[in-house]
Amino acid sequence: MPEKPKIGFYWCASCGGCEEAVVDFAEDILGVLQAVDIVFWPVAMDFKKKHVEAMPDKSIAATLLNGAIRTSEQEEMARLLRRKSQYLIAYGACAQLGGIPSLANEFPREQLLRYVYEEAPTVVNEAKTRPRTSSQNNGHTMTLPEFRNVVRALDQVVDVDFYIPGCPPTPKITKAAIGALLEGKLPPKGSVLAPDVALCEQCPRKANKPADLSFTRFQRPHQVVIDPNLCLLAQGIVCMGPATRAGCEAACPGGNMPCTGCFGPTSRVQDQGAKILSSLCANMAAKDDQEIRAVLAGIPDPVGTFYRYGLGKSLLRRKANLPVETAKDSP
Amino acid sequence: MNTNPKNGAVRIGFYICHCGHNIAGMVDCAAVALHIAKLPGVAVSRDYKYMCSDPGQELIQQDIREHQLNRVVVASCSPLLHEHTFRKAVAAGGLNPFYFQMVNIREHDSWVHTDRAEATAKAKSLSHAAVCRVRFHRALETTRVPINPDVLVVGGGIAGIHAALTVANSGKKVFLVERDPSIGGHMAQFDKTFPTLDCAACILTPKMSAVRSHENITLWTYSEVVKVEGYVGNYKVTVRRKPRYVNEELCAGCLECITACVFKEGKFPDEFNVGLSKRKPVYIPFAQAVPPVVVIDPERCLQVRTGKCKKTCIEACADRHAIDFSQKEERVEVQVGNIIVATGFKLFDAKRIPQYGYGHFPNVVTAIELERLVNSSGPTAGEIVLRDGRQPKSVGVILCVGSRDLKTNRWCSRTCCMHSMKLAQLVREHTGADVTVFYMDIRAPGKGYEEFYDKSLKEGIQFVRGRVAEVTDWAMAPEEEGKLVIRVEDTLAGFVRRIPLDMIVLAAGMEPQADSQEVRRMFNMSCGTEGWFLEKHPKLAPVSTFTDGVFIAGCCQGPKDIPDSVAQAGAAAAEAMALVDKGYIEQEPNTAYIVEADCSGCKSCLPLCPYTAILFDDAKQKARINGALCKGCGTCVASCPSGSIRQNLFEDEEIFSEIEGVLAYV
Amino acid sequence: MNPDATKVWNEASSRANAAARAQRRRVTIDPITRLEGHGKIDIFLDDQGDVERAYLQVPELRGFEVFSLGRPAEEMPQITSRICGVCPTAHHMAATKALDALYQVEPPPAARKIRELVYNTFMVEDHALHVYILGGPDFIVGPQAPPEQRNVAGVIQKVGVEVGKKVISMRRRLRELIAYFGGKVIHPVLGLPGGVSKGLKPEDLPPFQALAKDTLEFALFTLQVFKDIVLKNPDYVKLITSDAYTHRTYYMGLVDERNRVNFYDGLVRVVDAGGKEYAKFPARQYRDFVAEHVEPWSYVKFCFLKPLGWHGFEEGPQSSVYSVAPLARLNVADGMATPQAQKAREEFFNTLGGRPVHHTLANHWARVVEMIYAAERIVELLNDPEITSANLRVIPSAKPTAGVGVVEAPRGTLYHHFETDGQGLITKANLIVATQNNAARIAMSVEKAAKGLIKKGNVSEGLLNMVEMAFRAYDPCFGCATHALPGHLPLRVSIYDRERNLLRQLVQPAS
Amino acid sequence: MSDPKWQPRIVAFFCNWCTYTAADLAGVSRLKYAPNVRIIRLMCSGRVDPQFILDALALGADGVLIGGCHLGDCHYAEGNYKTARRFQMLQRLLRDMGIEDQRVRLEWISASEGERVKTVINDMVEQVRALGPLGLPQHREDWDREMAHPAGPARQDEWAGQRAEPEAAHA
Repeated sequence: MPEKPKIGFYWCASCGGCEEAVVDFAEDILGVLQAVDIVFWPVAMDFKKKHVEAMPDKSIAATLLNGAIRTSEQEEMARLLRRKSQYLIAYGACAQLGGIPSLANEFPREQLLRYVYEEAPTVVNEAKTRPRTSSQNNGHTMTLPEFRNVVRALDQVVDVDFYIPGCPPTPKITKAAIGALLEGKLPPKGSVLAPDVALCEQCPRKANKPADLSFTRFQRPHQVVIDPNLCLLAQGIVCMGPATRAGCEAACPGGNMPCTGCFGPTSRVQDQGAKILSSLCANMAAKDDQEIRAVLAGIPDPVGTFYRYGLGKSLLRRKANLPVETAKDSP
Repeated sequence: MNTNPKNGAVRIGFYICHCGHNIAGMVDCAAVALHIAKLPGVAVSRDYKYMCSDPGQELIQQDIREHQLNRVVVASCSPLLHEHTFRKAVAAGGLNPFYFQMVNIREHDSWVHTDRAEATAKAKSLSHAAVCRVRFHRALETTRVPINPDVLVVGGGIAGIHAALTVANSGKKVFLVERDPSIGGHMAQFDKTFPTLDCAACILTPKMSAVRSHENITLWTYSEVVKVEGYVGNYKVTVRRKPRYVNEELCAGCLECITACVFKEGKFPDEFNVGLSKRKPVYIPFAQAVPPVVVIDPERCLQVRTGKCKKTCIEACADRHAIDFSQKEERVEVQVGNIIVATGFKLFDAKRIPQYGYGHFPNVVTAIELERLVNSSGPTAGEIVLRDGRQPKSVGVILCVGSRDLKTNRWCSRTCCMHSMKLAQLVREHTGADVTVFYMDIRAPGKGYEEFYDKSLKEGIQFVRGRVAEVTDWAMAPEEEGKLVIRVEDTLAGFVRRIPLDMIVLAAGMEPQADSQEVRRMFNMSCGTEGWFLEKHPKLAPVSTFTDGVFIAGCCQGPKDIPDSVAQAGAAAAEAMALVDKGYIEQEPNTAYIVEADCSGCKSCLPLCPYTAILFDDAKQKARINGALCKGCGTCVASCPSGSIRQNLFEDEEIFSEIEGVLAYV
Repeated sequence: MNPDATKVWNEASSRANAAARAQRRRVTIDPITRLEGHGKIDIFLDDQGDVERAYLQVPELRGFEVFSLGRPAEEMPQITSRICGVCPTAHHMAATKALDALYQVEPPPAARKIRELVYNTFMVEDHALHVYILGGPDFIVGPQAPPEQRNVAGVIQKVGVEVGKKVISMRRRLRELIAYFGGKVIHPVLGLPGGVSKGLKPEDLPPFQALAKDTLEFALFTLQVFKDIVLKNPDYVKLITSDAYTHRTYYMGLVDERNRVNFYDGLVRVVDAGGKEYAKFPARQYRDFVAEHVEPWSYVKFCFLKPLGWHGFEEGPQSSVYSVAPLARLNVADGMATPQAQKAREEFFNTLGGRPVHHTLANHWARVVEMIYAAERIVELLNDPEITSANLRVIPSAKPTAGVGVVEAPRGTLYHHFETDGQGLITKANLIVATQNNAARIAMSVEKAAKGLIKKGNVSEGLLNMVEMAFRAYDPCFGCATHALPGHLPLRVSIYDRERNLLRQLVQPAS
Repeated sequence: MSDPKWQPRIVAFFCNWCTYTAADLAGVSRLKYAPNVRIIRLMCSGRVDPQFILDALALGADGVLIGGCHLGDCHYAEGNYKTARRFQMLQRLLRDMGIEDQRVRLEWISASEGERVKTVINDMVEQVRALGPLGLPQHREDWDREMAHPAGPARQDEWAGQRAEPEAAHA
């Protein structure tokens, strides 16, 4: 029998949820293990970078890489794995879109470090000590990796073949993707391996969505008792579903909460936030500026609401007027 | 490499037009052609003197054949002007006409900039964008929408009347809607018309009765259009018919009801005689009114207002039972294919210039008032008299009252000069009084007009050049006692004069109707801030509007005299008939459409369409667009949260590439 | 020879000697270049090759506290759960409780019970993960066993495939329960100020009750496995109680009104090394007791007891270091709230010489005791008639200002603290997570183990694993610790000699 | 970024019926205004997808001008109301992303207001000039410099990517 295709898993700036998602294959993990040969998976098994370097280029059939890119090592590993893999697959919202970590692109790195190590209410640090990329401690030189200014999606660093969306991706679409990989039934390069239609298609509440939706106000989830059957938008609750790719089978609406958009946009949309903004506003009832302002006040945080998982890959990517502290700034 | 997945290898022909010096004078056309020639996919790049000329168009067709072009970009004037021309040229060359993109480097560039380098750079970037865009163009077919042959004419003045008759005479059905109880408009109030001095009634009345008797014309007076829906070829119009409490069919116009009315004397200002005479609650607007039937003024009639009246009128009409107090306002709907708007003008209110004393000095009158005085059927049966009955010995006419005046209206009302000279001649003819005309410039550009001016001079009418400062009754010299005095700087003599007069006539100018804004919105027309309806093009489409199938005629478009109004009416009628006879209109294929597989059925788009063109297919649980109803605004396209609605001619990738193009070239 | 020349000569020769020594001492294994996200242990030897100093480093940071600014408070349970995909439920719940405090609302009883049900379910499945997959290998397979066996496969070999499958399916079913309420199991969405978004339909109750029964059986079975394999083996017991794995520090954990272990709610209790109550306070007062110390060589901040001040990585009377997680929770509590767990607890303390127990490795046993408690609690909750009530929300009306929420994450006490403007938009956020509380003691454990085990530069595979065991016992989550990635960190151990020549490196894979 | 040669670059989206026609009128009337604006014609301001605005800024526009019919005068009844609502939200979004209000402007200009086209454009060009370059593409390059191998341009489209050689640039 021909040798099993080699698969690699790797993580960058992520929470580990994507690994858990693979662990959540549960019994099915055994089936996968029969079909493929997992060459490395740092969370589950020891692996030495040297071994990867030793592999011939493109010798790994596919690497599923999760997490955003924020440090030098992450970038270095991304490039190495790109070189060694036939297919590099951005796995999960962080790798695909920057994810929640990329909300940090709205803030300067310095503010982040200053707060965490000097200003946080529980910090006791008169000396204003900060972690340093290199520090001396009773004669021992200690080093730490460099912390970058910008949080990046994987394809902002290296060429990416496919994307598996979600925070985290569901075992179901992951299995489907791996299946397609094994059968060689892959769509064109650059495709997102999930249905190319908005979530409403899979949402059980779709049937209970009025045809004449017209917003008179927007409500925040904690302000209303949410009807478990009625379309959330019809309840004035901002739901990203219409602007978000299907695939999760409306998990969050299933939990009686709105979709927050983790599957990202469809292939026809460049900027998920701009699109949901356009749709929500167009469907408002208000006509004069005051009214409009008042209704829109129901959405207090447009960036966090419309770009919860995708600021890193949005058209603007990062707050325009932020500085770039150079590497010599610590850490 | 010059390919786009949709269209295979792209071969673009680029043409930049000099438009004589209009463009070439400010844009280095050769340099632009050179720049564009370097872009991928560009097979031919030329600059040429006049692209819209036959040889220009021929050039495109040749290149299409010889260089196998499959895309064409022309940089010249505004697409609103010549896009059609070039699409036709492209089609004649054997290409689908929508493989064409136009760049506006005249109206938006050479004409508005002063720095040749800047203008050239802008032309390059705009052209660059078009070249980026055009590769995404797809072959499209125009759709044909049948045209309802019936025509609606709004306004029963001379323009409306003429338009209605012209269309009706060609065998099409016409609905003529007039707000007042009778058609005729301002012209009916005139005595004679310049420059020929033939009697207005004599030339107008036959046309009015022709309207009434015309088998193809449905006349609705005392009625107003309240709603217009649909689009060219298929308008649905709602008309509100006010109750006149008289059955038009039964009324014979015998006027006995008027005699019989409980009001023995006329008590209320007569609109037709601009308040110079009184009428009863039941009245006929004027002798030659069409329809020749009475109307009952609900504001005045005891029966209508209180329900307590002897109703002597009903007795008087016992044999015909034409009087009918049970009439209610009704709304009728008509389907028409084209609409001609001829809603006319209103006269400037002379009270707005207090220093002329109108409304304060009894013997300061407006031109239209004098018009009624001169008229033999008028309140004084043609006698020109002062309020105290004396005949005026001296009359002054002030021009440009509410015209050419920064404080009121800036525009020239065009008719006042001639109108005033006509009145001056009539006054002399009737009374032999001295007449002085106070003018800024005499404008007599029409056929026979200058001659009419000469005639006035010959007849001894005085002309004083200067804007009148004020009219006063404050006598400063014995000869001024008991007279009105005009204070004016005689700009020819070069000093200020005081001129005592018996009567002063104000040539009030023309203004848009008070409700022109609402009317404009109803018919979806544009208009300037002053309120005159806007023609599609000041020269080349003077009676068309930006809404297909809606045309304008007469003074609603701007001040003009009777000949011009009639000419415009004819033109509007011809435009409408042209469409009707064609039988269909070609719809710009810029409609939106939904790729079924892409749609999640989120329903967000459904409420957005003002034409209810977006339907929800319950079986498929997806939205669908009815191309016949879509007007191509693209609002739903921009709003679709999953990017699943697309728009012909304005596809996302077309616009994105255009954005990229204008920014690519620095 | 002039003195300067002599000086230069001596320095040069000493460097040369050192190099030579290093050469002789270097244990040759592949050096592993730094792998992103790995925790690092750097061990420095002195000239005798004994451990001079050992450092535990965490090399990542994300700064949730900052990029949460301006976000609506009600989004915090979902945003902060992204701190860690392994214990998202802990962060979700801590943030949700902070919102209750922020808006001054009490969830209805049913909502509170659903939260507790979801939370205890999460505790069982997460503890199971550690017992069988992360920490398990150390004892079940054995600390001295060759590394290629010290993994899941090894565990399954030892306990049998059936058990392996049982563990997998148990975790799956438990996580399905979380997903039922939370929409998703990884990053659930049920938490709202004053309640939960979704309730339990009566018709769905029976299967969950069955699950509860199985869960309790499973927990008791796990205790049995632990006893058979670990407690019946005197070497293991000796190892657990050995000095290398013992620290006398303070302990912190949540207790209920009767001072019994509680994961979801209660007061924070701190006991000293003698087991005497040092403090007991509600979450909102955490700032009076918890402080964070910064070291330049790690992104993780080290917690200590604020009133005592930072005295370095010290144990004993002058220490301000405290510990959290299973062992700490058992140490601070007077008992367990459920019978079987109480029984297990008695056995635990009796065997290990009474409360408090200072043996780090006892965490594994304590973890199993806690699994039993959580399982029993699940049974109680699912048999509570109120669990299917539809009254799940109290709509907040108070003007939000500030709120602190606390829960016991599997890895220890977890604080979420939010301040907002009148609109409920975050103006300040502070997060103290389990592993941070433990960070100082973990560092100390590692160093002590290293010092105790590595002598004269003699470094063996087994010894190093035993060093690793010192921190693995805490089930540390450096993802949490730095609000950084990823959930479970593999660990790299580097050993340097005096001149900082790398002697050897090992990598400890994570979950 | 104080490049003396810098000129504000503004992308305008004008509706076919009012503002584009007004711009034609400005031309026919030979009004003179700043050459910094590039007009893109759409049928209705309602077609202005917020993506277009963000894309223009991301690709180097220093400002974006949207022109539509006056409220109540939309050729398509209500398209411009949709634009007005989107615009308010978008400006808040842009503010949060560090982009000044004056850089993105919405103006109602009817077909007869050629004069207004001139004043609005001149006014906006001056405002943007005062603000200085937005320069998002340059920002992106600066940001990416911290990477070992900075990534290429955001979008490599050989069509638009084409730059004419410098000497031709300001011929």
